[in-house]
Amino acid sequence: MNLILVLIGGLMLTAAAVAMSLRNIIHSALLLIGSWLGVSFFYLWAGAEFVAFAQVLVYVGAVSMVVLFAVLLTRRDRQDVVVAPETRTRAISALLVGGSVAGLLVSAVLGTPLATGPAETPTLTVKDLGTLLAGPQAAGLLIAGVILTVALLGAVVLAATDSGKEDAS
Amino acid sequence: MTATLERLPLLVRDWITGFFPEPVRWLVSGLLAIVAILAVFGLYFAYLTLAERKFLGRFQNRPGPNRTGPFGLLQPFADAVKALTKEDIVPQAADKLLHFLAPCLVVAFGLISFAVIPFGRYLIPVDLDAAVLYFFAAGVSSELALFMAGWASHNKYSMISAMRALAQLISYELPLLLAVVPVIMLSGTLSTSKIVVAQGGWTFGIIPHWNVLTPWGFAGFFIFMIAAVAETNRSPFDLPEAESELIAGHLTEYSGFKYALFFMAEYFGMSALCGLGVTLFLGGWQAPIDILQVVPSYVWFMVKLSCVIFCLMWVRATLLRLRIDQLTRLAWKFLVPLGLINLGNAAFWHLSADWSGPLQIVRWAISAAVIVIPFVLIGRTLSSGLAPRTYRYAT
Amino acid sequence: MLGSGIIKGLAVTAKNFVGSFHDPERLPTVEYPEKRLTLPEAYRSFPFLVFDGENAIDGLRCVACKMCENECPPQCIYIIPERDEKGRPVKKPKVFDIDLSVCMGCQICVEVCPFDSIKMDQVFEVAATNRFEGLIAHREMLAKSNTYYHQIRPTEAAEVDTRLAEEKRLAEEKAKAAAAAKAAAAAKAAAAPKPVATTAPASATAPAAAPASPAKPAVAAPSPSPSSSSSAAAPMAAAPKPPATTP
Amino acid sequence: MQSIEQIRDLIVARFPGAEVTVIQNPGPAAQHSLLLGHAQARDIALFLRDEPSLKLDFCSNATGVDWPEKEIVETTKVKVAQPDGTEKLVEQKTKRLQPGYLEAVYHLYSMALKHGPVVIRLRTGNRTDAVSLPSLTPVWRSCEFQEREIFDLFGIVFEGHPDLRRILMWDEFKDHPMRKDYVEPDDYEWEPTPHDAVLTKAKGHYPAPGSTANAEGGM
Amino acid sequence: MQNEPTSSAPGLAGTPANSSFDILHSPLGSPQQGASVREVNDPFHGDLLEVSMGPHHPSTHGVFRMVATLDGEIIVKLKPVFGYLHRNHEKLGENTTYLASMPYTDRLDYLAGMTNNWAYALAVEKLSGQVATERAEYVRVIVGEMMRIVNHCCLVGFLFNDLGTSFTPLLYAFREREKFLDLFEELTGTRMMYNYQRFGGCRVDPTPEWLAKAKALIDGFPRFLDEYEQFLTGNEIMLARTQGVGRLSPELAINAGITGPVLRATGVGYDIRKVDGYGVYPRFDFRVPIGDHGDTYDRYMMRILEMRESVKILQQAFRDLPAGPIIDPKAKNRGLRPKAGEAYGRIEGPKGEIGFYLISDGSTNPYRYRVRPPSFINLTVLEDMCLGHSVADAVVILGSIDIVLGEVDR
Repeated sequence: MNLILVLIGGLMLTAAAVAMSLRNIIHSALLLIGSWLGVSFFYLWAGAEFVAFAQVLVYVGAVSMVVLFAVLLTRRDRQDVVVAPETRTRAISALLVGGSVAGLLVSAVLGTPLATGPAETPTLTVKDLGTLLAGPQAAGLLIAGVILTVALLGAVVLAATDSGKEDAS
Repeated sequence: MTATLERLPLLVRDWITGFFPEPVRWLVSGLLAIVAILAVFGLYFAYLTLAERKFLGRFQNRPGPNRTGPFGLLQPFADAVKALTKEDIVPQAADKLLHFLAPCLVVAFGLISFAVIPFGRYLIPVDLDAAVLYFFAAGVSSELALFMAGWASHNKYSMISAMRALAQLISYELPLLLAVVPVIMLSGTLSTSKIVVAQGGWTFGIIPHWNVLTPWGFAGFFIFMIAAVAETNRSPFDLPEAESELIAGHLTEYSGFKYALFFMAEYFGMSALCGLGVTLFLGGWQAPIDILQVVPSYVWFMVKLSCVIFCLMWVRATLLRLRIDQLTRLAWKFLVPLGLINLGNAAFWHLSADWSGPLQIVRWAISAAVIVIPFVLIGRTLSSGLAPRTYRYAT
Repeated sequence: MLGSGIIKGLAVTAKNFVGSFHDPERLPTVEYPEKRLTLPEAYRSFPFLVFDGENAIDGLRCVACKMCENECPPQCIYIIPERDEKGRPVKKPKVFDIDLSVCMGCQICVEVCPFDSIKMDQVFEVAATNRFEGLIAHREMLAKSNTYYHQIRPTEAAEVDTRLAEEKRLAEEKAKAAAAAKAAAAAKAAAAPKPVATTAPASATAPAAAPASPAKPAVAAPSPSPSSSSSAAAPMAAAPKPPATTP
Repeated sequence: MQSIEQIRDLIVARFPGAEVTVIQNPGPAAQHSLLLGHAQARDIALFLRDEPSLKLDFCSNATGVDWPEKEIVETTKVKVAQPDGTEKLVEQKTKRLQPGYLEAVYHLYSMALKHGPVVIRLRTGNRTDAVSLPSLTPVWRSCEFQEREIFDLFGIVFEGHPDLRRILMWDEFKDHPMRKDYVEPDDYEWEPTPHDAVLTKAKGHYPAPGSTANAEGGM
Repeated sequence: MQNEPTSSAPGLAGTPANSSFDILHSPLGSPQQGASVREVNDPFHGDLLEVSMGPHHPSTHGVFRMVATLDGEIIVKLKPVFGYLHRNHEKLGENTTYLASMPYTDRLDYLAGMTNNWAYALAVEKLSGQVATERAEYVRVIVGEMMRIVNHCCLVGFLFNDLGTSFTPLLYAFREREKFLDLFEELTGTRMMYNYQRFGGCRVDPTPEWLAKAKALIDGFPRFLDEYEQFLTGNEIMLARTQGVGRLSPELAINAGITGPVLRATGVGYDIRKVDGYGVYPRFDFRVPIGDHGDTYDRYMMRILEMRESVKILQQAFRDLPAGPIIDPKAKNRGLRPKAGEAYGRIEGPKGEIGFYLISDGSTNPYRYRVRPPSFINLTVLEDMCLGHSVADAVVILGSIDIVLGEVDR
């Protein structure tokens, strides 16, 4: 059974790695979307259909569009492609941050008891999920909603004021 | 007799899987389901193109294609041969990989969404618990493929139209979902087969319990169909490949069979969306009248699907095209508010389910009023300055 | 109410859809090769030369007067008159070419032809394999019999024939009158030696030269009175010729 | 609608020094015209447009006309003393070379008072170098395209025209096709239309491709 | 959405005074009149996109090119380019006789051949002093008004095609147009290239059967118009796409020499049939519809109302058609040598004022043969109407002006 797990894990990792190394941004964005699909396959393998389809709907549908639009609309100026001279100092700080994050993750993974085989997850129907979300988890749901709307409104205001400011000059 | 007819597809499947050893049997039945869908809907797509051209012709007082074969019946195969033999030109500047991948993905995602639509009482390829969510997950990713087509051809026109297509699809994703949520709320499940079962039963034997016959259901179906037309880039909303402005939109750089693939994907997407519409609102494979249950259920599904698609063709033959800003304004300022109000309306309908006797009429009246009044008000504000004018004559 | 205009529009297209199955008015298509529209009599496509009697070339009415060649707007007619052995032009075209790729079928040539020798045909399926040689219609291709003319335009052909017959009758009367006058003059010459005979033949030949001078009344005008019978005195060109309006 | 003479008097009254002459139109249509000098042409046009009694606010038609040099032969009867002393009337032909010029004719109508046409003409110095005229586009915008067409086909340069470019011919085209002395370029595509004049001209360019039956028959 | 644009009366500098409108704040879809071209390449707006629509473009009614400079979807500059169909019709006119030019006039505005013939015949009659017979004048009004109905049918069909319907309104309009063309074929011999008018009358006298058929067709025509109006005039999408689009102010229209339905849509009631009263028009009572806003919807309604007025004129003309010769027996057509002089004759064609300016020097060929083409001059204001609109609107505005390239390029 864990053959499929390895397969899905491998798919996701290779997609992410290749995405990082490509020069063509659109190709790397699409590979990133491929790795998100890998995550949804993982959920399917784990038997959580609802989360898998939600993952596809949210990430592959909406977030990928945002990423692609962002890639399209930013204008590539010439100067920031050239590698600036003080890269050495950047390299050190990059290593430092990378190392600490890796350490944190590894300790978290090792800390949790990992059940080897697929545990018999309770067959949750969508109705139970709904009652769970509306009942005990309602607070978390509402907070997430509020944060998202704030982010949305902030983006709109930022875009609008930007044009206003440009007008004044 | 009707029972055997009803179970006929199952009998055939069991007979075929009988030839194979036990462990491989589930694989064979899965493959058989895929082959069945491809065969039925492949042929349905072929004759849909012919039906569209003939009906469009009849709307325009002309006979439509009748030269290839009797009454033009071989026209789809002639089109297929033509598409196959046409040279497949890939522009030199294009992004070869994406240019090739885009049509395949568009058709693939179009086909995947057939997996959850219940064609008959026993005919459902995959009975998923979160079927409707699966359907929209497949639908959304076809937008991604459309963007890849527009971007890969590296051509100014197809880039503009790819952006337009995305704006249109995203802005109509919301009304589509808002129209579907009341159905899920009322039938309490995301699984399409259970939704169709929930619409079973007839009052006095002749009025079926379809969702469309309730005020919130009718409004939901109205919003769903407008959003479905926009989602499949058909007539009043066929902006991406509006020939009067941007030649053929994101399809400009495609030719030969790749162009036919896009064409096929559009029809598959339309059939799938209309199939979902029939399942959610028109009672899927339920027979309209009790005594008519003698006819097998999958026939009813096909009849209803064909009627809905005929209405799409009827709309295509009549209506003008909207401009991109009017299109998005219609989505955000008209369909989304109506969808939200309809959600509230469905909630009221659900809560007032146990009203009895005369209260039923009050329940109907309130529910209808809750949806009609905002429709008229928003309609009037949107089309404030627009009205046919009266003209004077020179002295 | 938003949408009422759209619903009315849908109603109209539905009416047309249903109508197209039973109401011929809603399905005017004529499927060309199998069923054909009956061409109205006045229909015109390209010109053709009319000949009387059996022999196509000798029976041609055309006298190679080149009037149509000069008047043709796109200059697509080309005539070379026949010459007998002594080099004098004979009243027959040796070469009569019309370049069908240039001709626009405007029937100006029919209008200006004083001898009703060129009329408009009703054949429109003119296809050729070679743009140059194939579309130049020579005399043999253009010549068609008067009976064919009667087939395609019965009323008009009948008028032309009555008018030609009437002119021929007038010409013979004049010839008889001229002959009688000559006989009387000859008798007088026998009595008086005055050389009157020399002028008579001149006048006698004149009417023969213009057997069907342009005395053509406006076609279908209620009173087709030949405005000027072939008065010998008026030279043909200057005759106040009403425009021959045979379409 | 005043007659052309009254309009001329109005103009002369308004612009004392203006050169305005009436050109008679001998034809039965009797649409006489006013010849304006270059100097006040635009002011007179503005006056015609804004004068309350005229209000010619609609310039319907702007046309270019080409008048090349013409040799006018006048036969005058003059008495010539014969050697034997008697007077004898003799027709004497005097050849006079009338200098050529290019002309722009404008037909003006009034949409407000619903009358017209008043025809005004502007003439250039000659046909070679002094070919410029004051443009009337600033007064009537309808002349914008028509003056560009006159420039394209006749070669009259309109000063003050907002965008004087060729409108019908392609920009690199050198000559002005509507002039009387225009010779069409010689890139003649061979087409054996039956007329001998056409054939000879075609033969000049290309040897007839192969022997066509028609060519012999035609000769 | 209906904010009144500042009327751009032409300043002395010749180009229309650009109103104070600034492109930045024009919410997409509420079109303004006249836009200022602002400087380019600022970070937020990106650079202007120059798109050349045509000459081979599905919706430019023939070989006509619009070089449009776009900022996103809004048009900032639009230069029409034509001349692709130029065959120097006027030089041809100078090298052929007066009668031989008549068939060429059919090719000017090939959707309205009869009115071109009539304008040319009128101009030559003015030049040579000939007068048409009574019956001919009535027949000219009959075929002229039938031609106007055919032309407006074509226009309305093409306009809806530009608006994006899949050919349905066009085919309904063409179904009616076919009936008129069949009648013209019975009368003159061809469907579009009539060569029918002569100096002093018409070439063929319509037979009583033809007149009966024409009368039946005209009586049935209003029913088609009612069905068409029910189909489209109230359609909300049509209202949204055309009302307020391509607005034209009356002052600019008069000054730019715009004539025909485009002018009357701006509110100026100038119809040459009423102003000049040529032919026998003063004997008919008909009205001239005028609009108030001068936008695409008004131009569309002008055509529909004009078709209804033409039906009224035709019914009166059929009623009082006198007997008598169809052509003046003394009229001179072949070898016509009018006295030296000039004449400008004009009529109210379906697209506007079509006129012929002829100068004759006594020979058989005219010395100068000039055509006053309404479509060519109506294009002057195409840029003024399109500024501030989107690409989709520019196509619709061009369609509502009703140009035919045979007449624009000559």
